[in-house]
Amino acid sequence: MDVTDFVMGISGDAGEGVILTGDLITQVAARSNLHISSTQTFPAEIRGGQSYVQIRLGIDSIFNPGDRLDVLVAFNRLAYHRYKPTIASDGILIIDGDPETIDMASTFGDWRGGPIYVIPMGEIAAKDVGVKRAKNMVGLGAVTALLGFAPEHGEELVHRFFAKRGEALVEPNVAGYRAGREYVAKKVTKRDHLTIPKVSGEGYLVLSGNDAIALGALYAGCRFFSGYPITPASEIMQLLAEELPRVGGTMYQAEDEIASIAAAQGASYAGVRAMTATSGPGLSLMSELLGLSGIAEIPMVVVDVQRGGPSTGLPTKTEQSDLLSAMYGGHGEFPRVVMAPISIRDCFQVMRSAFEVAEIYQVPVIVLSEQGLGHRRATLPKALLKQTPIEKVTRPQRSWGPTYNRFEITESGISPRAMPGDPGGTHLITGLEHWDFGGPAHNLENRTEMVQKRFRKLRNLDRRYGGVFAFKGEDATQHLHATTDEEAGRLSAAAESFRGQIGVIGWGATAGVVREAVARAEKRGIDTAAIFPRMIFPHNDLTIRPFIQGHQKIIVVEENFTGQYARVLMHYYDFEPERLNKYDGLPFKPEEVLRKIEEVASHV
Amino acid sequence: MDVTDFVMGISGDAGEGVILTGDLITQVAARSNLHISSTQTFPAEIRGGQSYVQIRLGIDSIFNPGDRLDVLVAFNRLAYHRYKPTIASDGILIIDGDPETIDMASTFGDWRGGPIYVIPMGEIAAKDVGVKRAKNMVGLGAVTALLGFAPEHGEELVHRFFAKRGEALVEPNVAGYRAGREYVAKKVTKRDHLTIPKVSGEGYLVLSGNDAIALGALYAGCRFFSGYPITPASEIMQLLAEELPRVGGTMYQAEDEIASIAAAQGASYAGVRAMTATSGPGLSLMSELLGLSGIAEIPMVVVDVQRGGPSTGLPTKTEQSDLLSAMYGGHGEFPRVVMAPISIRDCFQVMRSAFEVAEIYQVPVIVLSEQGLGHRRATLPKALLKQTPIEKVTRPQRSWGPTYNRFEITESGISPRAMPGDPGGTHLITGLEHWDFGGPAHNLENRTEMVQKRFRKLRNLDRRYGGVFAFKGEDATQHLHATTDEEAGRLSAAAESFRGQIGVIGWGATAGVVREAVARAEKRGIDTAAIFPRMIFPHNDLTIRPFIQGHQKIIVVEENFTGQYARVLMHYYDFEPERLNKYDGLPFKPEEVLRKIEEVASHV
Amino acid sequence: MSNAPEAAPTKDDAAAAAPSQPCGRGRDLNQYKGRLKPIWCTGCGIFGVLNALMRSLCELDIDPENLAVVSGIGCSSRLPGFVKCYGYHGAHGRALPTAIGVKLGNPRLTVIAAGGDGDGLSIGIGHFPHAARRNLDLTYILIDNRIYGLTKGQTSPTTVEGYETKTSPTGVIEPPLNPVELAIVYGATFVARGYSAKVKDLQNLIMEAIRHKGFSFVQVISPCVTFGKGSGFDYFGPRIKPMPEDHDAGDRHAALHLVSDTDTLLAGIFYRQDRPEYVARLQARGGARGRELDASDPKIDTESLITRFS
Amino acid sequence: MSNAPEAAPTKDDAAAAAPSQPCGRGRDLNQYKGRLKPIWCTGCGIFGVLNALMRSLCELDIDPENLAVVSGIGCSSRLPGFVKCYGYHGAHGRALPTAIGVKLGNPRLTVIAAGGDGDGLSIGIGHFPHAARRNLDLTYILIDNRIYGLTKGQTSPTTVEGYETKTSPTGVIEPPLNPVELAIVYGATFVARGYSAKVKDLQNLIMEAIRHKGFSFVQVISPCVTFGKGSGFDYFGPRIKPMPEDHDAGDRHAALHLVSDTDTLLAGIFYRQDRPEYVARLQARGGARGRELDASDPKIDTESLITRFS
Ligand SMILES: Cc1ncc(C[n+]2csc(CCOP(=O)(O)OP(=O)(O)O)c2C)c(N)n1
Ligand SMILES: Cc1ncc(C[n+]2csc(CCOP(=O)(O)OP(=O)(O)O)c2C)c(N)n1
Ligand code: SF4
Ligand code: SF4
Ligand SMILES: [Mg+2]
Ligand SMILES: [Mg+2]
Repeated sequence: MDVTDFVMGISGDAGEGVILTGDLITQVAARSNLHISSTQTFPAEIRGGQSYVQIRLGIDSIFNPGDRLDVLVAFNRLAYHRYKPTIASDGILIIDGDPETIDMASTFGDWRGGPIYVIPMGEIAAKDVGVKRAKNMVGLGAVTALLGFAPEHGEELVHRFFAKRGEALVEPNVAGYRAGREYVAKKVTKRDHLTIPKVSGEGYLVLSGNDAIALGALYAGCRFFSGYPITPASEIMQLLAEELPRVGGTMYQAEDEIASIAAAQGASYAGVRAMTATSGPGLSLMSELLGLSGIAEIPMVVVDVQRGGPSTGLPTKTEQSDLLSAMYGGHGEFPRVVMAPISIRDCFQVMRSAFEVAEIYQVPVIVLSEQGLGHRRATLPKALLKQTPIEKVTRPQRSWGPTYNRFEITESGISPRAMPGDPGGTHLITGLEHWDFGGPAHNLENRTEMVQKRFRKLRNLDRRYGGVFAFKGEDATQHLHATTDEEAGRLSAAAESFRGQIGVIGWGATAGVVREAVARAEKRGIDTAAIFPRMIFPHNDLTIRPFIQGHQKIIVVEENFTGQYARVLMHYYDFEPERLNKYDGLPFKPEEVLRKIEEVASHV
Repeated sequence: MDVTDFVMGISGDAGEGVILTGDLITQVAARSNLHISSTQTFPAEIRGGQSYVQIRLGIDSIFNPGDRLDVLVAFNRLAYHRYKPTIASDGILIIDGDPETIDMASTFGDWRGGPIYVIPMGEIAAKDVGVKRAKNMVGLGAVTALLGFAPEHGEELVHRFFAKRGEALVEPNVAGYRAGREYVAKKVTKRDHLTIPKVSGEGYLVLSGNDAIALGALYAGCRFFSGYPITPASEIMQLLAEELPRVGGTMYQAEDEIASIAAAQGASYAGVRAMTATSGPGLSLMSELLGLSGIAEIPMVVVDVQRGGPSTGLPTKTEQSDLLSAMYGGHGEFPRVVMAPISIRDCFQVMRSAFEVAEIYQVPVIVLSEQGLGHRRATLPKALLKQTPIEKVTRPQRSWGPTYNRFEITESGISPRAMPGDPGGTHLITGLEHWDFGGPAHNLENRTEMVQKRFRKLRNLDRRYGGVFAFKGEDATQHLHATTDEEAGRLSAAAESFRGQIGVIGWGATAGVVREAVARAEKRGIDTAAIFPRMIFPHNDLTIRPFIQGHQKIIVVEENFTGQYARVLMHYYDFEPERLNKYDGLPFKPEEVLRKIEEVASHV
Repeated sequence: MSNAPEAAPTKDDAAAAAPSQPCGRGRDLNQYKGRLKPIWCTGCGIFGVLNALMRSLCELDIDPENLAVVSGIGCSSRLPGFVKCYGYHGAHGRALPTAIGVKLGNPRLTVIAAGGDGDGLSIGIGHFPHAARRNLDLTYILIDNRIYGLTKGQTSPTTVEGYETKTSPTGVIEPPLNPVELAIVYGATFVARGYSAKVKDLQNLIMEAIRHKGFSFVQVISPCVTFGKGSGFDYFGPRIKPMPEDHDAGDRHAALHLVSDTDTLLAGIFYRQDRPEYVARLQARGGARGRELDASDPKIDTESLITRFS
Repeated sequence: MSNAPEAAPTKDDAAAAAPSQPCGRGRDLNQYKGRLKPIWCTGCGIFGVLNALMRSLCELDIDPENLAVVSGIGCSSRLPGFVKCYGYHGAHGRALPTAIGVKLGNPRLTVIAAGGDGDGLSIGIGHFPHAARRNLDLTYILIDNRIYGLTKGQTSPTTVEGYETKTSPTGVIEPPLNPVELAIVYGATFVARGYSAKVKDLQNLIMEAIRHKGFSFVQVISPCVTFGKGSGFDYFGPRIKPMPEDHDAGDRHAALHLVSDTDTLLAGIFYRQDRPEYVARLQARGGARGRELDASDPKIDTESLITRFS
């Protein structure tokens, strides 16, 4: 087994603390200098159902939670049955049960994996610890011990977690953790080779996509957030509720999504970098006011953590089905920018580009994340928070001359922006068409000029914001890590020169999976490359055209039914892409993409 | 001068009663068995500014209000100056003023038209009638007399109009009208040949596009309307407020557009054909609930009378800029249908198709009209209201078996629909993804099947709803009048066979202008044809593909900046259309389209 | 047959097999069970609401086939799925305008709107005054747990000051809204408060509300046992007090007086008023016949339309 | 230079040339004239509101550069264009949440929200309770003409029963909302009613409202002379009555009592209350510094973030 990169699944009933166990394992791993990528499946219903966490661990950066399981941790028999089909051939099972009394042959007769460890988690919790609910902590202890993690990280983390919930909870849970470890130490003889590698370092951060967006915004100088809770975006708001006041900012919970964007527009108008975050239903509700940002030129950043649509749809599942709505939703025509982060790191980074573009070009910017990214976790170097420059948040006062016109018609399309408090800058903004000085105007020539002026901003958009992430062969890994807009720009240039058999195009969160599929295809001798534009709208023709022309067959990978991005591309280019679509609420697995690449390659 | 088809402009200050004068002239003409097409320019501001009505009159059907003026009626000097550039070379001027004292040479030195009639309208009103505000009625009398209209229609109409406003107003206004006519009879010697032709018949209806939509809905069995006032759609609601209760229906003024669509969905669910009508901002607000109609399969008709966008934009002006928003607005993916009526008659007819499609396929249908159509008026035969069949509005109760599943997965995608009150039909509908019986479902396979089922409805849409209006040469006129879906279907088939030099494609209200431009181009020897799909989405490939392939050059005509329909077409076909776009708030004039056709033809 | 797998936990085949629970005029409570089993957390207050509602319907002999239950989104908005009826689980915040549409679309139906404090008083509050003042004959049950349950514990418009939630980590600084007070001021003609732990009392209130001819409003205090830490049954139990016997529900000022005391939570009928019902008024003018339009109903008067437009 | 043609009637070069109108502490009323000339119908009540507002601003010595006037859409919502200020003529119904954002974005500004009865009580009413209870220091002027003016005469939430409008051709059947009553119940801490024909009184109310530290609400009865047939100045004149001298504005119940009499329209201050202001409370917790954040302000504590996430 490749112990430098393996996948673990943890499964149990919604009440058994599976999610917490998974979270703690990821943190233990991160402190042990392992990279992780983890994902959760929420129970569909309010109560009941199964919870599941999948964690991939490795010594290199990891970009998706993988597919086949090398380790399955089952908190009960049903959980075992549900996930046993996904086990790798030599995969390990760790399961709750009584090793003394269990009939291994009949219980695990259908097991297709490797070694099995039956650990009496529930019993230890109930009898030794005296607290039944500590079963998951016993499991945590057992699993970390079996994999060879040092004990101290886990104990510290358990301690920290429960201390926040109430001191009384600390002792039994720590006791459970210890009991789990002790049991393994005393009673279990390891029968497999899976032991985590020892790596030195300062440990990693563990961030979800939603965490990364919130922190990215904070670093990008955002000091105002308004929003309304919605799955799967609420965590952005919740994190900022804690962090914004610490830096003088404001988290404002509005009464609905319309009020959210209105308040953010008000704050932006007043001179603060402002944003809102929501999911599909909220984006729909905001669409009228997006147009106000467009015509009144109020900078605005709207994050949409997409979920299964339409309407309430599949609120706890992932989908990429808001692209066309982000590009075209809202009546009338106005310039806007749509960006899609491709990884958790990029969730952090995209926010700076989003705020810069919004502020410089005075347009609304929509950032399309998705449930599969927002609720996924990954390790990132501590340097990300230590070394990323923090945007200056002061918007100093300026004085404006007597001929100040807020919407002056300029070559670039960008007009001088006075903010309340600025001497000499008083003016009117309005959602009506207006003269350059702001007054409503119905004059035909002015209308024509103003529409053109506003759209000129997009034509003049700095290319460095339009970076395309490019993956080819062995380079894929490093390309995924473009940390600045400049680097992304260089990747764009690289992508233009790609030539080959199969070209894969995708957007957003599928990048992690596609990258891996591309690398695997390469190993199987299929000449493959992939590109992911981070800025989807306006379209980056310069990079995408040569990429499409340079490949015999193009596959467009999307988590939706109608092939929204494929449609967009077909508008620009005369080609019939192969499409790989999925709309059942789960993200792609690398295998699925690989299979499509192989299938297409076999027909080329 | 061609007295079988001429154009009149009436211009004055907003307070001078220009609009009323225009309305009455159109009605006089309609009663005199002339066809008309008229359009108004509202003053941009609440108060003040100029009002303008343009009326084209003729003995054949007319599809647009024309361009050059054959008659200009100016209620004051400023009005004269504003519109004199649009006069035809032998055009007539009728203007308020004192013929005794006026210095014709210096006042009309810049006049490029034909005969001038100076009529002391204001003075007659003030002195002879004794009511200054009756000036417009004096004008009406003078103009109708000059053109040779019989006196009785005008008098009756003036009487009827003011009787509704208060008996006291009748006498002075009728007196004004009479005084105007008498003045002409006594003092004016006609110096031109423009006299309306005498035609016999039963007279015509005069309908605006908004009237036609409201009446069309009524005839199509709509018995519930909910809406929120918005320019330029409010007249639909206002007419239905009067007419619906007369037939047992309900006009419900909701507190906003979200409540409007929600109430309409509730009524539709309960078993009544229901609709709402709005303009762009309202459509944006409704976009979340459109998706609910999609996933919960609630029939719904939403009319969007488009105006200049985005945001509040140009609320009293026309634009075709909500197409992409209608097609793609609203998060997630769901089947929907977008239709665009091409004429005032079609406003009436499209409503039946819209309600049928919504009800049969259980989808939301968006009908895209626009200010230029909603506020335009045209004559239509009385048979329209007398002979159009009226849809049965009863939704009789049905019984359902014990295995009734509201969202049963079927070949056609259409599932059996029980309505409240039906025995055995109780069920749950939800905006969440659901099992066939309605219960929320997160199952992967079910999700996939349900998405496919819903979209199958579009694939199976009866072709007769997808009619394309086709104009070529001398046939253009009759083609515009397809009165049934079947006829429109036949036109589609005709269009498939069109071959030639220039093909024009447009959608919605520009049809009337394009038709005329095509006919004029034909006369100048340019082989031209045009098609207007009434159902824009789903796309009618069968007709449009051969049309595009059959022409050397395609021009896409749209009242917007980004070329929304051109984009849609470019997605389907590999071609670079010529584009003719206008986004200053005014509709195209036939001349503008003709010029483009000539220009393109000269390069072919 | 349904495509839902046999084992789907959502499908309740138990209803048929359940022991009979006679109620009302020869009905059985099981007749009011929907096809789904409730998915609320064990001990959640909403169970009490469901229970009281089903008993009310049964006692009032309301035919499930002429009953529409309309809701928004939230834990509480899941209600329609668990009642045998024409259930409409719509969009967040839109239960009231939808319910109005349903009622106007078929005035013979008994229409009940239900939803949470977030659904009804945050995103949906704009619809509440307009529904109430119109006075359509429908019943609105606001299931108030003072928190956003479904989205896992954010501040709601009824969360009390100082309370810590996921979105108010240092405590709420807004005073809460008072749903009963709002309903009265908005023009609701029947206004009551119940408590989900007192099912029998709640049932009586809901029955009165449904019987009332006009817009009836019932706020139900209904603890969220998962995210409403510190405001569970323990908290509410001692605070819920019966309505003073001498309260005159016809006295608007007295009602406003009583409800403005937010320390004790009085349960009972605060206010009721006789005011013409909306649909009846529309029908008196010829409209609002809804689905019941049939052959004997008014026809379009084409001649008068022609006159109007020529 | 502007692209607006010299002759554009919208651009007011007259302001500079206008005869001086001294007011306040050495200010001139002309300093408060915006770049646009009002476009309301001759005789429209809103002129009175504009007048009273400008005088209030002048008297209170409010610097136009630190003033934001935010509105929605409607005749009345055109107000910001006619006042020298940072004007925000936003979307229909959204003046309040926008104004809140502006205030939070720069708490040093004087922020005034203004709009019509349709804007504020129909499409926008969902924002009103939440703005009021939060108690930010801003002033909301509701210009109530009981009709939709801009869209030419449809029923509004304050149109009285029986009144005929374009959308209620046989007369309105809903009882109107009572904005003052709503404001009190919503938690506004200053609630008044004025009349646009009594400019001086109105000015005094608006000045008090602006001075008030918290959410202040002023309903202004302001006839629409074009579409408000039968409810013009003639109608209101005799109905507007001064507030009884002995009214204690600190007494919420008394205020609710007074306002529930809808036959006479009392003008004056109904209610005022001292309650901690929202922005101040946020600032006490470190937040809401807005645009005034500068070099001396809190920095991101990167170390604690790292600890938190590892
Ligand atoms: C437009 C929209 N915004 C947000 C959400 C997310 N959401 C679902 S339920 C809910 C609030 C739940 O609170 P409440 O209405 O009090 O119901 P409870 O779960 O407490 O019963 C929210 C914010 C949504 N579904 N739709
Ligand atoms: C979303 C949206 N819906 C509808 C409209 C149309 N509209 C503009 S102003 C207005 C109402 C005007 O009434 P009110 O707010 O009372 O202002 P008034 O003109 O009477 O001062 C309406 C419905 C709009 N601009 N936007
Ligand atoms: S989360 Fe709260 S409200 Fe929702 S079901 Fe659980 S206990 Fe009930
Ligand atoms: S329409 Fe009415 S409210 Fe609007 S400006 Fe004219 S008088 Fe004033
Ligand atoms: Mg709640
Ligand atoms: Mg108004």
